[in-house]
Amino acid sequence: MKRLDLIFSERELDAIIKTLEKANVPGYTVMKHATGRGPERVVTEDMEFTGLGANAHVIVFCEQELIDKMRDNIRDDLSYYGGVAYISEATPL
Amino acid sequence: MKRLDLIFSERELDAIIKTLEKANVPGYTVMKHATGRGPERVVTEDMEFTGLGANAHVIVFCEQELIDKMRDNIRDDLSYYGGVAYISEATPL
Amino acid sequence: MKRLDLIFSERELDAIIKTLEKANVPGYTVMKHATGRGPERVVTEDMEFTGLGANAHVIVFCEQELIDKMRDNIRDDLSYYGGVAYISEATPL
Amino acid sequence: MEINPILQNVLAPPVLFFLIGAISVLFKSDLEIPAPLPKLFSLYLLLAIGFKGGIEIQKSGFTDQVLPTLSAAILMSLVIPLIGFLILRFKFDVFNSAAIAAAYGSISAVTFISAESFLESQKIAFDGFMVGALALMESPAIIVGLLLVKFAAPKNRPKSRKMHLSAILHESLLNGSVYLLLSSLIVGFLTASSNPSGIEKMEPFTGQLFYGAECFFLLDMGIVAAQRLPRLKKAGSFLIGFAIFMPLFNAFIGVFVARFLSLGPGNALLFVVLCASASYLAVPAAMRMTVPEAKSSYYISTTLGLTFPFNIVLGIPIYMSLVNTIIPLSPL
Amino acid sequence: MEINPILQNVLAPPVLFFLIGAISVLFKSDLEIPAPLPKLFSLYLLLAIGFKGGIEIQKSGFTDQVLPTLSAAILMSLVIPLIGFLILRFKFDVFNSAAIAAAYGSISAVTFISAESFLESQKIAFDGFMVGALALMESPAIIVGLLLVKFAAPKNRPKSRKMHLSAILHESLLNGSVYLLLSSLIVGFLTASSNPSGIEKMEPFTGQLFYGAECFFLLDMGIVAAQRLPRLKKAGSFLIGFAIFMPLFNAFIGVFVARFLSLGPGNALLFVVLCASASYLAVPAAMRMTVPEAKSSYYISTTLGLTFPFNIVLGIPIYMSLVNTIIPLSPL
Amino acid sequence: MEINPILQNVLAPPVLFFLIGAISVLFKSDLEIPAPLPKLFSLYLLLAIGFKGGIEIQKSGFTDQVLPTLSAAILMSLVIPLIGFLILRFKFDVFNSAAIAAAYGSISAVTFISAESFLESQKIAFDGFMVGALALMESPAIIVGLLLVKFAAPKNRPKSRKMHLSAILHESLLNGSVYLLLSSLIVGFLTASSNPSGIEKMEPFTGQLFYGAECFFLLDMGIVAAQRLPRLKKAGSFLIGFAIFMPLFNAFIGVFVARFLSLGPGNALLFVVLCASASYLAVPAAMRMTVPEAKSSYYISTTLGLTFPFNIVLGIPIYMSLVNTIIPLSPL
Ligand SMILES: Nc1ncnc2c1ncn2[C@@H]1O[C@H](COP(=O)(O)O)[C@@H](O)[C@H]1O
Ligand SMILES: Nc1ncnc2c1ncn2[C@@H]1O[C@H](COP(=O)(O)O)[C@@H](O)[C@H]1O
Ligand SMILES: Nc1ncnc2c1ncn2[C@@H]1O[C@H](COP(=O)(O)O)[C@@H](O)[C@H]1O
Ligand code: NA
Ligand code: NA
Ligand code: NA
Repeated sequence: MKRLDLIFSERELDAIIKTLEKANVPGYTVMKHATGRGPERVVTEDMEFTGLGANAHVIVFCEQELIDKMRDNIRDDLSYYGGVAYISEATPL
Repeated sequence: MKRLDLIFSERELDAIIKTLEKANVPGYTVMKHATGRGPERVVTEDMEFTGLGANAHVIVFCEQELIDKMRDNIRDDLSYYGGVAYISEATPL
Repeated sequence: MKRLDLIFSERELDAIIKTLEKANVPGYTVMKHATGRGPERVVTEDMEFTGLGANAHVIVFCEQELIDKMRDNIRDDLSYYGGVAYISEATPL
Repeated sequence: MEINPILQNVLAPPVLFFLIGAISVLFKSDLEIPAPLPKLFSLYLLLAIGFKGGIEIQKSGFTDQVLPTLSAAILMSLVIPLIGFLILRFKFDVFNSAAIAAAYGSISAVTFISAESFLESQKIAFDGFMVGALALMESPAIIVGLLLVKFAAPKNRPKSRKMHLSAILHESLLNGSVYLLLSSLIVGFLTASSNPSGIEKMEPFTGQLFYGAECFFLLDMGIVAAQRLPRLKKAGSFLIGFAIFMPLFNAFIGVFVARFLSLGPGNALLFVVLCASASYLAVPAAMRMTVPEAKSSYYISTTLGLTFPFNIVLGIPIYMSLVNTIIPLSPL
Repeated sequence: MEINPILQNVLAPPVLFFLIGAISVLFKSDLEIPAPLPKLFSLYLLLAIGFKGGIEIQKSGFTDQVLPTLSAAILMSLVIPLIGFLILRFKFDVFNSAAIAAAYGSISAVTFISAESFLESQKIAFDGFMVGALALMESPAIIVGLLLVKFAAPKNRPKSRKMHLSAILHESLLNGSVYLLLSSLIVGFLTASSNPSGIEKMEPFTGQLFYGAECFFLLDMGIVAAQRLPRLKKAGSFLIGFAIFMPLFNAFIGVFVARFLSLGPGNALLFVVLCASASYLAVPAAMRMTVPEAKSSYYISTTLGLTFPFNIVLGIPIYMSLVNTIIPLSPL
Repeated sequence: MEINPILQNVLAPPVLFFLIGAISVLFKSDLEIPAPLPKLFSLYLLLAIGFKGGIEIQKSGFTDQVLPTLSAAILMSLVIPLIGFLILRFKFDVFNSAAIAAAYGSISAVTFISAESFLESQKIAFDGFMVGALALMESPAIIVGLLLVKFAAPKNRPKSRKMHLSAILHESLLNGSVYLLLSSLIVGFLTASSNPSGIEKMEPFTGQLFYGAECFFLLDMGIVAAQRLPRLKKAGSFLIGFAIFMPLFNAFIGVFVARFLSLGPGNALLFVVLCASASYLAVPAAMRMTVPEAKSSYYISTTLGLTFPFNIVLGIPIYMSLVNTIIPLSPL
């Protein structure tokens, strides 16, 4: 089993979730109000009220094959708007 | 050293924390206001005000043996109300 | 590629970020409003308004060598004010 | 200028803001009221409704009408879930039927205050003690719902636990929103009895601000309701029909009870609205904890996605004309 | 006691709270207004500005001045981004130039209400329909900015997507803050037309509370602006100069247009302030979505870190004296 | 109807809401006021207290009483931590003793405004400049606490760092809540001096709303305090005793100082309450940063879990009768 961590602007959340749903992931978790810095820009909490939005951190536990299925779509979304995606190992309890 | 990720409805937080404390975990971290979708239901932020509550994401860094000790209790809690639990490797800095 | 998880009082966030920036990490993500218990103290959400602050959970995806570079500084910060730091494996999507 | 009462209701600020919220979802605007701001307004409204209600009850005292009306209110909140349960069992299992039925037996405080605003704009009098009916109708429906689960559920209820009477009472009486409403009512009552200057000092907060805060909250409710609506479609046409039919049916019973109680038109409307409205705060929170077998999207989408908007926009003026038609009829 | 108008402006509570916020950052105080509290105040202000504006427009009706003024306002929000774009192109690529220019063509509602407060404290009359100009100037600048990107960007725009006209209209009209302002304006208008008692009941929320909420929000804006300032330094002196020069330049054009329209001094100041102010709500949110190639720190730091404080503290009194100098001159 | 002053105090809305909050925890209700809503109210209260205090100070001017009272206030906030430290050292190390002692030397703004509400309900006059005493008593106690650590701590303080005088001053004066109170006071003062119309426009926000917002905040404080209480039990009986004895002791000294200053009963009560109250905002935040060796649960649980409720519910009427007994005695 794999764990996929996605971090990107919450403004793109709908697009990413659509990608996840299309791949039929068994589930996902979203944590909003994340901030941070990437190679491209700084995202701070104090700008949330402007509508610029903070980041969302999405966690998906799923099989490797699902990740392979989504890879291109997710990369596409993240390359347009920025954000990172990392995979690690995870074992169900 | 292991990392245990638990994601479940924040309404069950007290029960889970009791389980963790009973196993004498060295510590834990709770992030509330997580939302998401599982096989059973969708949890959205806009329903938080109703008292339905969002999800909580709990992280525990501990030894494998502690996890073995808690396994049954946690599975019990999660099977009743829903939620997921995954283990991965972690090394202290 | 590694994933570094840091959890500590948000009051020390500036110090930790300075350490990260000095090591030239490619980026980092901050999730505030985390609560929890460690060997030293309990951090609860209901005390946030007092200015005591909750915890921050910082995630950094970076190379091992950067982590080696930051290790001493981070340990120093965390030993003074409390907090934990764990490393795990991560692969870019 | 005489205008249609439905139109007149729709043109009041609270309803307009509700519609604005709903339309923003329709047009995919990114207007958003982030958590926990809606919670702030919902806590505020419960506190203010309770506080003002407590004052009114203390002021008006226990008139002849109070006791019969409150008893009838409790009775309705016990009977409605039973009827609802029987209807829902045609299509749903015990768990879902009980949870949805409990929601319709209980009440919606915001529907109630919308009806009060409607009465004020129509200059129709009503009594403060009706808030007592509001407060008393929240818990019994929860208790009935949980008892239905306890006794009607298959004996081998797989996930059964915590279904003791004490847990049932705890969920029904100490639920955050029930507790805040009831205890604010007591605070209002005590303040009015022993510390009348406290009333004046609270007035700008609980009184003057109320209408605007109601509008702001309804803006959010419009967003939330419109987001629920598509999920209701998935739930099927039976549930959609139920979400419209049940409030009308309850209103119909309610108006005859109101007539039997000889309530004036204002009190009668409020009584009918309490019967017709469904809970999306106290009941869902209680059911989520105690009946996890029930799908929360069922009881949330019906009450919040359809019944609530229906009552706010169309229901209240319809019930008013029902009251105006039935109540003045020659005695039963 | 006659005091200098700039000093008098600075000594008003909203500006003082703004300065307090800014100073707290300077002195590294840990004063913080955590999210989403600023959002609460920003939503409230937009709702209240719109609602009150709608009422005023309904009350004053469409006088002779209304149509020409609103048309001129729209015209200014179309022209300013073009001028800004030409200036910015000396230093920046198409994406950044268009995004920054759009921000300066659009408006800042808080600058507008600061100008209203200034006029009230100076006892200078102004008309409610100017809020209509405010509402109408938000979207056109966004449209111009996006059209500039669409037509001036290199044909092989690498990341190009979603740049259809429908997307442009969606971003410019259904942006959360534009939508809330416009729809609250409509609610105010409808309430004033058909339900005047609703106005009174809203007054404590949208009226009496407004000034205090403005102060609280400006406290936060002071913090946010002061945190932006150091980033502006990184952006270079061209952009710093632009952030001061552009509002002055726009004010200058604006005051002549106001004179041409024969606006009284109050309306003229508001018109000038609309021209001179730059958007940090609607435009950045729209640009972030549609022109990700532009650096958000550029259009945020300039508008929020420099232009906004400049307008609030110094700009408004300067524009007032500009109005007092230019408007009374013999006809053009 | 004459009722016991303690009962009369308890029956005021703010105290009732505090009790409601505490009882909700006792009964395990899930009533919750999620973060950052309590922060909104705490920021609001500090801003409003400061603003109104600044106006009052400007209005009343510097009468004969002002300077001696303010000096005595500062003196008390320097002396109390020293006494507290000596007592606490019987049981605790330097770090914990200094941190707890500093909290008791400093003040609680909400206890202060509860005392003001009590005086108003009793129709006893008091002066606006007492807010000045409130503002001036926050920082000195922090400074004393940090100096105690600096000089009394073991030379090889293992984690020692950042204990320069500049850091001490920074923590004590630029702490978010100290800064907001002080700077709002200055804004109020400046507004009253140069822009009196600004006062009227702020009044609905800082004045009329205040009492209700205080009630709402106290509802949350009730929840928080009741959640702290069990942790206090863990801290042991010495600390429990200290949390009740220390405010009474400080009140006792305070009332004699008040008599020496010839304060009227209203001002005397406020002075005593400042002495008796303990900080749970400024001091804990400062200690957490500078003395991490101290256990935050000690200084939070005592001040918030016991001393605060004690003062709010019982302390204020007790201190009032102390004032009424001691002050009218023949001169010292
Ligand atoms: N190396 C990294 N480690 C952790 N988070 C990152 C990293 N790089 C980027 N991020 C997150 O991804 C967001 C978007 O980055 P960007 O691609 O620069 O827009 C940032 O705001 C961070 O929250
Ligand atoms: N595969 C998954 N990956 C990540 N999060 C999940 C997954 N499945 C469930 N969750 C989370 O667990 C919560 C509870 O799921 P459920 O068991 O359906 O009630 C969901 O709301 C998600 O936040
Ligand atoms: N074993 C652990 N697992 C997860 N989080 C921990 C652990 N230990 C400490 N923490 C987090 O680190 C914070 C600081 O701990 P402390 O060092 O006790 O001040 C706690 O509040 C927890 O959020
Ligand atoms: Na009902
Ligand atoms: Na402009
Ligand atoms: Na004190």
